[in-house]
Amino acid sequence: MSFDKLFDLDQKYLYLVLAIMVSIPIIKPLGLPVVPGTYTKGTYDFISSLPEGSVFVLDAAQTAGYGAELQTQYVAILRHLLSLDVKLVIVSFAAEGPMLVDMGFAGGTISGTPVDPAFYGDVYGEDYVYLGFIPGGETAFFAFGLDCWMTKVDEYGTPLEDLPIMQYCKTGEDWYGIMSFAGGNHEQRIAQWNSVYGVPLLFGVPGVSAPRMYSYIATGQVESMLVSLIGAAEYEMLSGKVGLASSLMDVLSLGQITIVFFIILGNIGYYIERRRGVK
Amino acid sequence: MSSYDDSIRNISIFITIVIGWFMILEYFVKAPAINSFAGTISSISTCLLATFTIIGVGNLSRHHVKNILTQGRNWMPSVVLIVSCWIPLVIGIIGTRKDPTYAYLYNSLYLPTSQAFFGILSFYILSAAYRTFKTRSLDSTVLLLAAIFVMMGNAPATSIIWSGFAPLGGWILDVCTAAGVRGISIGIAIGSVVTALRVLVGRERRHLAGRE
Amino acid sequence: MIAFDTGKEVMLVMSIIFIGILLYMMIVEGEQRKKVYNIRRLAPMDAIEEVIGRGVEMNRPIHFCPGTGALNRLEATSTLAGLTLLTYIAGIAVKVGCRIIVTVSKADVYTLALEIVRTAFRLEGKEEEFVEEDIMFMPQQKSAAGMLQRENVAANFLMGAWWHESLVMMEAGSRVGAMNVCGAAYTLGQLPWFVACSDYVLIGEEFYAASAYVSRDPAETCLIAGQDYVKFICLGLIALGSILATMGIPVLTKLFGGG
Amino acid sequence: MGLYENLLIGIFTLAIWSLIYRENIFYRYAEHFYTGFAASLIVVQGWESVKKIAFIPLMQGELIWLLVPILSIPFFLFFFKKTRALYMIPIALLVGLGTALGLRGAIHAQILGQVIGTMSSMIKDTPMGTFNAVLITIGTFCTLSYFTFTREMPGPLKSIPRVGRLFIMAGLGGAFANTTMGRLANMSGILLKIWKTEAIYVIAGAAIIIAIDTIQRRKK
Repeated sequence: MSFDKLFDLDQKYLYLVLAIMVSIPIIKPLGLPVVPGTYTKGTYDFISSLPEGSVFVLDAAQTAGYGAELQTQYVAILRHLLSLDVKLVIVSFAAEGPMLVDMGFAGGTISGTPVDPAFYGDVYGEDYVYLGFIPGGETAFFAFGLDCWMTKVDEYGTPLEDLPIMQYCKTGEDWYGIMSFAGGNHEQRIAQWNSVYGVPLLFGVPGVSAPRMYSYIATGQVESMLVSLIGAAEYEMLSGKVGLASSLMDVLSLGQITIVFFIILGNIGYYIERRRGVK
Repeated sequence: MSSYDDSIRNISIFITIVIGWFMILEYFVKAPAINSFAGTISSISTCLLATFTIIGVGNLSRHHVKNILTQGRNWMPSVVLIVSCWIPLVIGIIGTRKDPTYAYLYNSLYLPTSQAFFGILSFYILSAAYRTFKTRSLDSTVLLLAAIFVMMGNAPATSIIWSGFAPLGGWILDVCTAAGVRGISIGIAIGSVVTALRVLVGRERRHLAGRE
Repeated sequence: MIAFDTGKEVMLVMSIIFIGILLYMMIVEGEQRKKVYNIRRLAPMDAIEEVIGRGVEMNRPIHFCPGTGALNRLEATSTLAGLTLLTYIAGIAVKVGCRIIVTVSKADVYTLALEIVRTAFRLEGKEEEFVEEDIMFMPQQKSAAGMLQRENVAANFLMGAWWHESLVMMEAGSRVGAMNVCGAAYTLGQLPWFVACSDYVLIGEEFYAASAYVSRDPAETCLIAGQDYVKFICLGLIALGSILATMGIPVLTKLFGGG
Repeated sequence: MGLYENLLIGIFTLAIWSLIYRENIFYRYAEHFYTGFAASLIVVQGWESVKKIAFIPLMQGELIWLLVPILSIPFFLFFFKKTRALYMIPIALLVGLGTALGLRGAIHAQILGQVIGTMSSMIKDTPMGTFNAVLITIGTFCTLSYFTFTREMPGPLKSIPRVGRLFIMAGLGGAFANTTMGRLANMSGILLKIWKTEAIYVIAGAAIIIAIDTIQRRKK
């Protein structure tokens, strides 16, 4: 019976349907609604309530493997922070960081339109700085908290003495908050930054790492977080600076609905099969 | 031969014990000299990990060169492997990763391939979910329902159908997932303490290919 | 100048209690009194021999991977637990004459796996049958997916610390009809796949207990019993602490630096 | 990026994705290329961090870093049968460090951190909040008791581990959903590259190849 086949589809057809469903919004954005969740609101509230002139550290440890997931978050946060009057110190604890930070400023396929600090009236070295990649994982987190001048020069080779912003940022005690975009090593960051300096710690995490973060947020070790692309899209909506994430949200919506649809279809098939087996 | 191996194994286990307990005690102690020495050990280990790749890449190349020479199965792809390993390696060592040729190869060939492997996961998730997520027992039904509601909650578009998906999904994540994950994490942590302890008192030698 | 790092008192006391209990169980109960505790059934470990036997019958190899974690990081314990199980699995596979393929993505773990399998062959007196090429170094674990399909493996043992590669490996296994036997701790994001896609799975702590379950060595099983005592302490703290806090006396919570 | 780069991106992406159709020659070449390049990458990355961490300070006279070349000798000796066993010594250092960090981190962040997190007042401002807090505490308690190996819960408490298992499943369901979201987000990034650049032409080629293959296999 042809009806039965519907519940035991060849994998190829599943893949084809998924590919088509997720391609539709890329070719023609649908503009489906986005509703901000609690954690995104928490992050937005924290960042918008930063006092004037406070030092905020962005740990741009995203890797290209996570693709649009972390990069869109980084860009959304970067745009918002640049529009505020805060001292922004960017640093990377992942080797691919420098490449993706450059892509953030210059624009790219997984990063969206370019971010121009001058547009927000920000000057390099006074309002924001990029210190480059610091290797070493947990030991580096520890060392950076102890001495923010450990790199001696910024990513572009300028000595830190020549950058006025760095006078405000010498140790972890000077930070008002830190936000980390990372796919791993979250516990180590909590241990070295939140536990040692009591700095409010925010995270931008890929969907995979989110489950273990809920309990850290409940215990207050982590202030709040952005989860995956959806966090970035919600943040873009809240901060009113629409970028790539919002347009990719439709892909996520349709993709997840497709998967749920097939799970239900598979279960209907399973149910029918079982009833037939009983008879 | 085996007694020689054993004596080296004993020395290694001794080193493990010394380094391990030093690192544990270091955590409780506030002394710049000791803390920075611990940092040094950690840095040395990063370097050793890097130099260990000599064995890995050496053996990988040896196997594939052998395969090419004997014209075994898949020897043509083996040629690709050797070329794609050693040419970028030489460029990368002489220049750095900032070398334009290396950056070009990395950005236009390696990165897309790497991302494609990530992207393949979406397809696999779909087929795995379709095949295995069945309401076989109470356990799997709970798993299935939690997954469906959270997914519908994560897809903002579903708010058109029912605005309750997002809060319900959020509730499952905040309460059920938090509780379940917290229990699992504590369990995993206790398990890893035990495994670590066996190594740190020198009772575990199987990872060094030793007999009990 | 050496000083105790203040603020870590609770951690120190609890570490001493935990480590003390475990060491007592291992050394006194296990090694001196030779007491063997019964461990509750772990189906995956019972199935291993049968799974390998299936490989021999079908004349297809089995595949093992100790995860993608390195040795100098937090996840080292998972990797070590995986390698311990490799000792056991390789031992059986060599004994029954089943070809075993091991893929490893970290060079340090690769070296260990290579020597473990070599030793397994040597212990059975079959050192000349050992093929070094079967222990493969895969700088990116996910690229082993195609190899699993080409070699047509009969069983796929994935035991260690896993990240996103796990699903690729399991799907590759199920494509060729291999039995997936998995053990995973450390990364929670991957556990759903292990539960859904594998035929046998060791979740979380079960994975660490597995080697004691198969070896039935007194010291090891006593350690598992000690592990349970530590767990009872945690359970007691959770129950007592939350009840006290609810009654408005958060003594325990304050003592532990929470709340 | 120019035309050729975009075409290459398309070709490599689709070659890898063809694995979901079946294992084939395009995939095999792409995979071997990927393995090779990844091998070169870890060597280059490794060399850069060795240079940054050890080599430059050593040149400046910090003799402690001599340990790195000394401890690296066994890697070269690994290829000879007689000296092979020496690999254990540098491994021992790594294992000591890793297990110590694991033990430390497990007790501090995971056991104590999570236990403390659970030990809070269950009475919250709203009835719903109280209900949730009670549920989280019960859930954590039951889940943890599922992992007891040598003792069984006496009599009426037998159902506690069972409830714990249900919490584990609910937890995993949530984890599944979040992971899915992440993977789809990744995929959307790749699809953007393919659909919005010249790589789109590769899709047509791939479709033709798959169609031919399907017809040929039907004939067989």
